[in-house]
Amino acid sequence: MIKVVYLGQLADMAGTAESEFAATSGAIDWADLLALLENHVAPHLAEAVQADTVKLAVNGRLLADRAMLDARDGDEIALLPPVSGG
Amino acid sequence: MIKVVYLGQLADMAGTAESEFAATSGAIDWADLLALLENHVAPHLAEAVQADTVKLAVNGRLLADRAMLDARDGDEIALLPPVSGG
Amino acid sequence: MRDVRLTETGFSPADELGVFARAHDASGAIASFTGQVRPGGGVLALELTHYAPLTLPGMEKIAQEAQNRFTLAGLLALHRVGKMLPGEPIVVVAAAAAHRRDAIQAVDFMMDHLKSAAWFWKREQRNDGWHWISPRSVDHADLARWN
Amino acid sequence: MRDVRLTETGFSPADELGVFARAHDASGAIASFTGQVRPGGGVLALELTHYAPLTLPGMEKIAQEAQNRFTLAGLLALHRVGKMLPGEPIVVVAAAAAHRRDAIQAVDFMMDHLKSAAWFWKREQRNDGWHWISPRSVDHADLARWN
Repeated sequence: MIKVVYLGQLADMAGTAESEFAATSGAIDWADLLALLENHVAPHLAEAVQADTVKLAVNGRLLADRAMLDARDGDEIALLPPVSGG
Repeated sequence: MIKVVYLGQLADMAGTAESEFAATSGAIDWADLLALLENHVAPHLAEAVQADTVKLAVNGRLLADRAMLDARDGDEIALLPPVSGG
Repeated sequence: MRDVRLTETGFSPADELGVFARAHDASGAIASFTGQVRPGGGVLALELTHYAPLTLPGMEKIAQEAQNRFTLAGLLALHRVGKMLPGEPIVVVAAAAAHRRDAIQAVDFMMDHLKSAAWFWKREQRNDGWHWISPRSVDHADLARWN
Repeated sequence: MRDVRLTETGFSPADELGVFARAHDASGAIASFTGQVRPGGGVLALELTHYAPLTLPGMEKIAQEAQNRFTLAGLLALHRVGKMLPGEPIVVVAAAAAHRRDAIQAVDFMMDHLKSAAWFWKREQRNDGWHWISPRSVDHADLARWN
Protein backbone atom coordinates (compact mmCIF):
# COMPACT_ATOMS: atom_id res chain seq x y z
CA MET A 1 0.00 0.00 0.00
CA ILE A 2 0.99 3.63 -0.54
CA LYS A 3 -0.11 6.14 2.08
CA VAL A 4 -1.14 9.70 1.12
CA VAL A 5 -1.20 12.31 3.92
CA TYR A 6 -3.22 15.52 3.54
CA LEU A 7 -2.07 18.59 5.50
CA GLY A 8 -3.91 21.79 6.41
CA GLN A 9 -6.88 22.72 4.22
CA LEU A 10 -6.26 19.70 1.99
CA ALA A 11 -7.33 17.41 4.86
CA ASP A 12 -10.65 19.30 4.96
CA MET A 13 -11.10 18.92 1.20
CA ALA A 14 -10.16 15.23 1.35
CA GLY A 15 -12.49 14.70 4.29
CA THR A 16 -9.74 12.64 5.94
CA ALA A 17 -6.17 13.07 7.18
CA GLU A 18 -4.84 10.24 5.02
CA SER A 19 -5.72 7.60 2.44
CA GLU A 20 -4.11 4.34 1.40
CA PHE A 21 -3.92 3.10 -2.17
CA ALA A 22 -2.80 -0.20 -3.61
CA ALA A 23 -0.29 0.38 -6.37
CA THR A 24 -1.50 -2.25 -8.87
CA SER A 25 1.30 -1.43 -11.30
CA GLY A 26 3.83 -1.35 -8.43
CA ALA A 27 4.28 2.45 -8.54
CA ILE A 28 2.30 5.70 -8.54
CA ASP A 29 3.39 8.71 -10.60
CA TRP A 30 1.95 12.25 -10.49
CA ALA A 31 -0.76 11.55 -13.09
CA ASP A 32 -1.76 8.36 -11.22
CA LEU A 33 -2.01 10.31 -7.96
CA LEU A 34 -4.20 13.00 -9.51
CA ALA A 35 -6.53 10.35 -10.93
CA LEU A 36 -6.75 8.53 -7.59
CA LEU A 37 -7.55 11.77 -5.74
CA GLU A 38 -10.19 12.74 -8.32
CA ASN A 39 -11.88 9.33 -8.52
CA HIS A 40 -11.50 7.93 -5.02
CA VAL A 41 -11.08 10.80 -2.52
CA ALA A 42 -12.90 14.04 -3.32
CA PRO A 43 -13.89 16.13 -6.32
CA HIS A 44 -11.71 19.25 -6.79
CA LEU A 45 -8.92 17.78 -4.64
CA ALA A 46 -6.84 16.90 -7.72
CA GLU A 47 -7.32 20.45 -8.97
CA ALA A 48 -6.35 21.92 -5.57
CA VAL A 49 -3.09 19.97 -5.27
CA GLN A 50 -1.99 21.15 -8.71
CA ALA A 51 -1.55 24.70 -7.36
CA ASP A 52 2.10 25.82 -7.51
CA THR A 53 2.00 26.55 -3.78
CA VAL A 54 1.33 22.89 -2.88
CA LYS A 55 4.53 20.93 -2.16
CA LEU A 56 4.99 17.20 -2.32
CA ALA A 57 7.12 15.04 -0.03
CA VAL A 58 7.86 11.32 -0.26
CA ASN A 59 8.97 9.63 2.96
CA GLY A 60 9.70 13.03 4.51
CA ARG A 61 11.78 14.35 1.58
CA LEU A 62 10.48 17.24 -0.50
CA LEU A 63 10.34 16.70 -4.25
CA ALA A 64 11.82 19.54 -6.30
CA ASP A 65 9.54 18.57 -9.23
CA ARG A 66 6.22 16.79 -8.81
CA ALA A 67 6.63 15.20 -12.23
CA MET A 68 9.42 13.12 -10.66
CA LEU A 69 6.95 11.35 -8.33
CA ASP A 70 7.59 7.60 -8.35
CA ALA A 71 6.05 6.19 -5.15
CA ARG A 72 6.39 2.48 -4.39
CA ASP A 73 4.66 0.11 -2.02
CA GLY A 74 5.28 1.22 1.60
CA ASP A 75 6.00 4.84 0.65
CA GLU A 76 4.29 7.82 2.27
CA ILE A 77 3.33 10.78 0.08
CA ALA A 78 2.53 14.10 1.83
CA LEU A 79 0.56 16.89 0.16
CA LEU A 80 1.62 20.17 1.76
CA PRO A 81 -0.31 23.41 1.21
CA PRO A 82 1.29 26.76 2.17
CA VAL A 83 2.18 26.92 5.86
CA SER A 84 0.57 29.42 8.19
CA GLY A 85 3.35 29.48 10.74
CA GLY A 86 3.33 29.68 14.49
CA MET B 1 27.40 76.43 49.51
CA ILE B 2 27.41 75.09 45.96
CA LYS B 3 27.94 71.36 45.53
CA VAL B 4 29.92 69.96 42.57
CA VAL B 5 29.46 66.26 41.76
CA TYR B 6 32.07 64.38 39.71
CA LEU B 7 30.91 61.36 37.70
CA GLY B 8 32.87 58.49 36.17
CA GLN B 9 36.56 59.11 35.51
CA LEU B 10 36.23 62.72 36.71
CA ALA B 11 35.71 61.43 40.27
CA ASP B 12 39.05 59.60 40.01
CA MET B 13 40.76 62.77 38.74
CA ALA B 14 39.15 64.88 41.46
CA GLY B 15 40.06 62.29 44.10
CA THR B 16 36.55 62.65 45.51
CA ALA B 17 32.93 62.15 44.43
CA GLU B 18 31.94 65.73 45.26
CA SER B 19 33.16 69.09 46.52
CA GLU B 20 31.45 72.07 48.13
CA PHE B 21 32.37 75.66 47.43
CA ALA B 22 31.25 78.88 49.04
CA ALA B 23 30.10 81.34 46.39
CA THR B 24 31.60 84.54 47.79
CA SER B 25 30.11 86.63 45.01
CA GLY B 26 26.78 84.80 45.37
CA ALA B 27 27.15 82.92 42.07
CA ILE B 28 29.58 80.71 40.14
CA ASP B 29 29.95 80.95 36.37
CA TRP B 30 31.90 78.61 34.06
CA ALA B 31 35.18 80.53 34.43
CA ASP B 32 34.78 80.57 38.22
CA LEU B 33 34.19 76.81 38.23
CA LEU B 34 37.28 76.11 36.12
CA ALA B 35 39.40 78.26 38.46
CA LEU B 36 38.02 76.51 41.56
CA LEU B 37 38.70 73.07 40.07
CA GLU B 38 42.23 74.06 39.06
CA ASN B 39 43.16 75.73 42.33
CA HIS B 40 41.27 73.74 44.95
CA VAL B 41 40.53 70.26 43.62
CA ALA B 42 43.11 68.74 41.29
CA PRO B 43 45.54 69.77 38.57
CA HIS B 44 44.36 68.92 35.04
CA LEU B 45 40.72 68.57 36.20
CA ALA B 46 39.79 71.97 34.74
CA GLU B 47 41.39 70.92 31.46
CA ALA B 48 39.55 67.59 31.47
CA VAL B 49 36.08 69.08 32.02
CA GLN B 50 36.60 71.45 29.09
CA ALA B 51 36.38 68.50 26.66
CA ASP B 52 33.34 68.76 24.36
CA THR B 53 32.20 65.33 25.51
CA VAL B 54 31.76 66.48 29.13
CA LYS B 55 28.20 67.62 29.88
CA LEU B 56 27.10 69.90 32.68
CA ALA B 57 23.89 69.68 34.71
CA VAL B 58 22.57 72.05 37.36
CA ASN B 59 20.05 70.60 39.80
CA GLY B 60 19.48 67.65 37.47
CA ARG B 61 18.94 69.72 34.31
CA LEU B 62 21.45 69.55 31.48
CA LEU B 63 22.86 72.86 30.27
CA ALA B 64 22.84 73.28 26.50
CA ASP B 65 25.79 75.68 26.75
CA ARG B 66 28.30 75.61 29.61
CA ALA B 67 28.89 79.35 29.18
CA MET B 68 25.38 79.83 30.57
CA LEU B 69 26.39 78.40 33.97
CA ASP B 70 25.08 80.61 36.77
CA ALA B 71 25.02 78.48 39.92
CA ARG B 72 23.71 79.96 43.17
CA ASP B 73 23.93 79.00 46.81
CA GLY B 74 22.27 75.60 47.34
CA ASP B 75 22.65 74.52 43.71
CA GLU B 76 24.19 71.21 42.66
CA ILE B 77 26.45 71.15 39.61
CA ALA B 78 27.18 67.75 38.00
CA LEU B 79 30.16 67.17 35.69
CA LEU B 80 29.25 64.28 33.35
CA PRO B 81 31.85 62.55 31.17
CA PRO B 82 30.72 60.26 28.32
CA VAL B 83 28.58 57.38 29.57
CA SER B 84 29.71 53.80 29.19
CA GLY B 85 26.25 52.28 29.30
CA GLY B 86 24.90 49.14 30.85
CA MET C 1 24.12 23.88 22.83
CA ARG C 2 20.90 23.61 20.86
CA ASP C 3 17.52 22.57 22.24
CA VAL C 4 14.77 22.27 19.61
CA ARG C 5 11.53 20.59 20.60
CA LEU C 6 7.88 20.09 19.71
CA THR C 7 5.35 19.49 22.46
CA GLU C 8 1.74 18.35 22.33
CA THR C 9 1.08 19.53 25.88
CA GLY C 10 1.16 22.90 27.61
CA PHE C 11 4.42 24.33 28.91
CA SER C 12 5.63 27.23 31.05
CA PRO C 13 7.75 29.76 29.14
CA ALA C 14 8.99 31.18 32.47
CA ASP C 15 10.23 27.75 33.58
CA GLU C 16 11.86 27.08 30.20
CA LEU C 17 13.54 30.50 30.21
CA GLY C 18 14.70 30.00 33.80
CA VAL C 19 16.38 26.69 32.92
CA PHE C 20 17.93 28.25 29.82
CA ALA C 21 19.26 31.26 31.77
CA ARG C 22 20.80 29.04 34.47
CA ALA C 23 22.52 26.99 31.76
CA HIS C 24 23.95 30.20 30.26
CA ASP C 25 24.95 32.33 33.23
CA ALA C 26 28.37 32.69 31.60
CA SER C 27 26.87 34.45 28.56
CA GLY C 28 26.64 38.21 28.72
CA ALA C 29 23.39 38.39 26.78
CA ILE C 30 20.16 36.39 26.72
CA ALA C 31 17.24 37.34 24.48
CA SER C 32 13.88 35.60 24.32
CA PHE C 33 10.51 35.63 22.64
CA THR C 34 7.26 34.06 23.79
CA GLY C 35 4.22 33.77 21.53
CA GLN C 36 0.83 33.20 23.15
CA VAL C 37 -2.68 32.62 21.79
CA ARG C 38 -4.12 36.12 21.77
CA PRO C 39 -7.53 36.30 23.50
CA GLY C 40 -10.30 38.23 21.83
CA GLY C 41 -11.48 38.50 18.24
CA GLY C 42 -13.97 35.69 18.87
CA VAL C 43 -11.26 33.02 18.87
CA LEU C 44 -12.29 30.06 21.04
CA ALA C 45 -9.30 27.84 20.31
CA LEU C 46 -6.28 27.51 18.06
CA GLU C 47 -5.05 24.28 16.48
CA LEU C 48 -1.61 23.76 15.00
CA THR C 49 -1.11 20.78 12.74
CA HIS C 50 2.38 19.62 11.84
CA TYR C 51 3.86 16.86 9.69
CA ALA C 52 6.25 14.92 11.88
CA PRO C 53 8.73 13.81 9.18
CA LEU C 54 9.31 17.44 8.14
CA THR C 55 8.48 19.78 11.03
CA LEU C 56 11.14 19.02 13.64
CA PRO C 57 13.93 18.52 11.05
CA GLY C 58 12.84 21.85 9.51
CA MET C 59 13.05 23.59 12.90
CA GLU C 60 16.50 22.08 13.45
CA LYS C 61 17.60 23.44 10.08
CA ILE C 62 16.34 26.94 10.92
CA ALA C 63 18.15 26.76 14.28
CA GLN C 64 21.36 25.63 12.56
CA GLU C 65 21.09 28.57 10.16
CA ALA C 66 20.74 30.94 13.12
CA GLN C 67 23.80 29.38 14.75
CA ASN C 68 25.78 29.74 11.51
CA ARG C 69 24.70 33.33 11.10
CA PHE C 70 25.15 34.64 14.65
CA THR C 71 27.74 33.90 17.32
CA LEU C 72 25.69 32.05 19.92
CA ALA C 73 26.45 30.11 23.08
CA GLY C 74 23.03 28.45 23.09
CA LEU C 75 19.69 28.38 21.34
CA LEU C 76 16.27 27.17 22.51
CA ALA C 77 13.18 26.70 20.30
CA LEU C 78 10.13 25.02 21.77
CA HIS C 79 6.91 24.91 19.75
CA ARG C 80 3.56 23.55 20.78
CA VAL C 81 1.32 21.62 18.38
CA GLY C 82 -2.29 20.49 18.76
CA LYS C 83 -5.23 22.40 20.20
CA MET C 84 -4.65 25.27 22.61
CA LEU C 85 -6.72 27.96 24.33
CA PRO C 86 -6.46 31.77 24.44
CA GLY C 87 -3.63 32.88 26.75
CA GLU C 88 -1.72 29.61 26.37
CA PRO C 89 1.86 29.74 25.08
CA ILE C 90 2.52 28.56 21.51
CA VAL C 91 6.23 29.10 21.13
CA VAL C 92 9.27 30.16 23.11
CA VAL C 93 12.65 30.99 21.59
CA ALA C 94 15.76 32.04 23.49
CA ALA C 95 19.34 32.78 22.47
CA ALA C 96 22.45 33.25 24.61
CA ALA C 97 25.50 35.09 23.29
CA ALA C 98 28.49 37.14 24.35
CA HIS C 99 27.03 40.24 22.67
CA ARG C 100 23.49 41.53 22.81
CA ARG C 101 22.78 42.04 19.12
CA ASP C 102 23.70 38.44 18.29
CA ALA C 103 21.18 37.24 20.88
CA ILE C 104 18.41 39.65 19.83
CA GLN C 105 18.90 39.10 16.11
CA ALA C 106 18.97 35.32 16.52
CA VAL C 107 15.57 35.46 18.25
CA ASP C 108 14.22 37.79 15.54
CA PHE C 109 15.57 35.47 12.80
CA MET C 110 14.15 32.34 14.47
CA MET C 111 10.68 33.85 14.85
CA ASP C 112 10.48 35.14 11.27
CA HIS C 113 11.44 31.71 9.98
CA LEU C 114 9.24 29.74 12.39
CA LYS C 115 6.31 31.96 11.32
CA SER C 116 6.70 31.63 7.57
CA ALA C 117 9.12 28.83 6.73
CA ALA C 118 8.35 26.09 9.27
CA TRP C 119 5.86 23.28 8.59
CA PHE C 120 2.88 24.34 10.68
CA TRP C 121 -0.72 24.75 9.60
CA LYS C 122 -2.88 26.85 11.88
CA ARG C 123 -6.63 27.13 12.22
CA GLU C 124 -8.81 29.12 14.58
CA GLN C 125 -12.09 28.01 16.08
CA ARG C 126 -14.77 30.69 16.15
CA ASN C 127 -18.49 30.51 16.87
CA ASP C 128 -19.14 29.59 13.24
CA GLY C 129 -16.53 26.83 13.08
CA TRP C 130 -12.87 26.38 12.15
CA HIS C 131 -10.97 28.76 9.85
CA TRP C 132 -7.55 28.10 8.33
CA ILE C 133 -5.00 30.90 8.72
CA SER C 134 -2.68 32.02 5.94
CA PRO C 135 0.56 33.88 6.57
CA ARG C 136 0.11 37.64 6.53
CA SER C 137 1.97 39.50 3.79
CA VAL C 138 3.94 41.25 6.55
CA ASP C 139 5.26 37.81 7.56
CA HIS C 140 6.71 37.30 4.08
CA ALA C 141 8.21 40.80 4.19
CA ASP C 142 9.75 40.07 7.59
CA LEU C 143 11.26 36.86 6.24
CA ALA C 144 12.69 38.59 3.17
CA ARG C 145 14.74 40.90 5.43
CA TRP C 146 17.22 38.05 6.00
CA ASN C 147 17.98 37.38 2.31
CA MET D 1 1.80 49.83 31.72
CA ARG D 2 5.40 50.92 32.22
CA ASP D 3 7.74 49.67 34.93
CA VAL D 4 11.14 51.39 34.99
CA ARG D 5 13.39 50.83 37.99
CA LEU D 6 16.93 51.09 39.32
CA THR D 7 18.08 48.65 41.98
CA GLU D 8 21.19 48.62 44.17
CA THR D 9 20.72 44.95 45.07
CA GLY D 10 20.68 41.74 43.07
CA PHE D 11 17.54 40.57 41.31
CA SER D 12 16.26 37.51 39.48
CA PRO D 13 15.55 38.11 35.77
CA ALA D 14 13.49 34.87 35.69
CA ASP D 15 11.26 36.11 38.51
CA GLU D 16 10.89 39.56 36.93
CA LEU D 17 10.05 38.03 33.53
CA GLY D 18 7.58 35.62 35.15
CA VAL D 19 5.70 38.49 36.82
CA PHE D 20 5.74 40.47 33.57
CA ALA D 21 4.45 37.52 31.53
CA ARG D 22 1.60 36.85 33.97
CA ALA D 23 0.60 40.52 33.80
CA HIS D 24 0.52 40.31 29.99
CA ASP D 25 -1.05 36.93 29.23
CA ALA D 26 -3.48 38.75 26.94
CA SER D 27 -0.64 39.95 24.69
CA GLY D 28 0.29 37.70 21.80
CA ALA D 29 3.98 38.53 21.97
CA ILE D 30 6.52 39.02 24.75
CA ALA D 31 10.19 39.72 24.05
CA SER D 32 12.93 40.10 26.60
CA PHE D 33 16.62 40.76 27.06
CA THR D 34 18.83 40.01 30.05
CA GLY D 35 22.36 41.37 30.37
CA GLN D 36 24.73 39.67 32.80
CA VAL D 37 28.29 40.37 33.94
CA ARG D 38 30.30 38.17 31.61
CA PRO D 39 32.79 35.97 33.48
CA GLY D 40 36.32 35.68 32.19
CA GLY D 41 38.75 38.19 30.73
CA GLY D 42 40.20 38.70 34.21
CA VAL D 43 37.22 40.73 35.43
CA LEU D 44 36.77 40.38 39.19
CA ALA D 45 33.88 42.80 39.57
CA LEU D 46 31.90 45.44 37.72
CA GLU D 47 30.70 48.73 39.17
CA LEU D 48 28.03 50.91 37.66
CA THR D 49 27.80 54.49 38.87
CA HIS D 50 24.73 56.57 38.13
CA TYR D 51 23.63 60.14 38.85
CA ALA D 52 20.26 59.93 40.54
CA PRO D 53 18.78 63.23 39.32
CA LEU D 54 19.37 62.20 35.69
CA THR D 55 19.52 58.41 35.41
CA LEU D 56 15.98 57.27 36.24
CA PRO D 57 14.31 60.21 34.46
CA GLY D 58 16.52 59.42 31.45
CA MET D 59 15.44 55.77 31.49
CA GLU D 60 11.80 56.85 31.71
CA LYS D 61 12.32 59.08 28.68
CA ILE D 62 13.86 56.22 26.66
CA ALA D 63 10.95 53.97 27.68
CA GLN D 64 8.44 56.64 26.65
CA GLU D 65 10.15 56.93 23.26
CA ALA D 66 9.87 53.16 22.81
CA GLN D 67 6.17 53.33 23.70
CA ASN D 68 5.65 56.17 21.21
CA ARG D 69 7.51 54.32 18.49
CA PHE D 70 6.07 50.80 18.89
CA THR D 71 2.58 49.57 19.73
CA LEU D 72 3.11 48.04 23.17
CA ALA D 73 0.87 46.68 25.90
CA GLY D 74 3.63 46.88 28.50
CA LEU D 75 7.29 47.66 29.00
CA LEU D 76 9.72 46.68 31.77
CA ALA D 77 13.22 48.08 32.27
CA LEU D 78 15.12 47.18 35.43
CA HIS D 79 18.78 48.22 35.78
CA ARG D 80 21.16 47.42 38.56
CA VAL D 81 23.68 49.97 39.88
CA GLY D 82 26.60 49.53 42.27
CA LYS D 83 29.12 46.73 42.44
CA MET D 84 28.30 43.30 41.00
CA LEU D 85 30.09 40.01 40.36
CA PRO D 86 30.58 37.90 37.22
CA GLY D 87 27.38 36.00 36.32
CA GLU D 88 25.13 38.49 38.12
CA PRO D 89 22.38 40.21 36.10
CA ILE D 90 22.84 43.89 35.21
CA VAL D 91 19.72 44.68 33.24
CA VAL D 92 16.45 43.10 32.17
CA VAL D 93 14.11 44.59 29.57
CA ALA D 94 10.80 43.11 28.44
CA ALA D 95 8.09 44.28 26.05
CA ALA D 96 4.57 42.91 25.50
CA ALA D 97 2.66 43.60 22.29
CA ALA D 98 -0.02 42.24 20.01
CA HIS D 99 2.55 41.61 17.26
CA ARG D 100 5.98 40.06 17.58
CA ARG D 101 8.08 42.64 15.75
CA ASP D 102 6.81 45.47 17.97
CA ALA D 103 7.91 43.50 21.04
CA ILE D 104 11.30 42.47 19.62
CA GLN D 105 12.11 45.90 18.19
CA ALA D 106 11.13 47.64 21.42
CA VAL D 107 13.60 45.46 23.35
CA ASP D 108 16.29 46.11 20.73
CA PHE D 109 15.60 49.89 20.87
CA MET D 110 15.65 49.94 24.68
CA MET D 111 18.95 48.09 24.90
CA ASP D 112 20.72 50.25 22.31
CA HIS D 113 19.63 53.37 24.16
CA LEU D 114 20.35 52.04 27.67
CA LYS D 115 23.84 51.08 26.46
CA SER D 116 24.79 54.37 24.87
CA ALA D 117 22.35 57.08 25.87
CA ALA D 118 21.57 56.38 29.54
CA TRP D 119 23.50 57.93 32.41
CA PHE D 120 25.66 55.05 33.59
CA TRP D 121 29.41 54.96 34.09
CA LYS D 122 30.96 51.51 34.20
CA ARG D 123 34.28 50.31 35.49
CA GLU D 124 35.79 46.85 35.76
CA GLN D 125 38.00 45.57 38.52
CA ARG D 126 40.96 43.49 37.35
CA ASN D 127 44.03 42.24 39.19
CA ASP D 128 45.77 45.56 38.52
CA GLY D 129 42.88 47.72 39.74
CA TRP D 130 39.82 49.49 38.36
CA HIS D 131 39.42 50.44 34.68
CA TRP D 132 36.75 52.75 33.27
CA ILE D 133 34.85 51.42 30.26
CA SER D 134 34.00 53.54 27.23
CA PRO D 135 31.19 52.68 24.82
CA ARG D 136 32.40 50.57 21.90
CA SER D 137 32.07 52.18 18.47
CA VAL D 138 29.63 49.39 17.59
CA ASP D 139 27.36 50.70 20.37
CA HIS D 140 27.22 54.10 18.67
CA ALA D 141 26.53 52.44 15.32
CA ASP D 142 23.72 50.39 16.89
CA LEU D 143 22.20 53.55 18.34
CA ALA D 144 22.39 55.39 15.02
CA ARG D 145 20.15 52.73 13.41
CA TRP D 146 17.14 54.34 15.10
CA ASN D 147 17.65 57.84 13.69
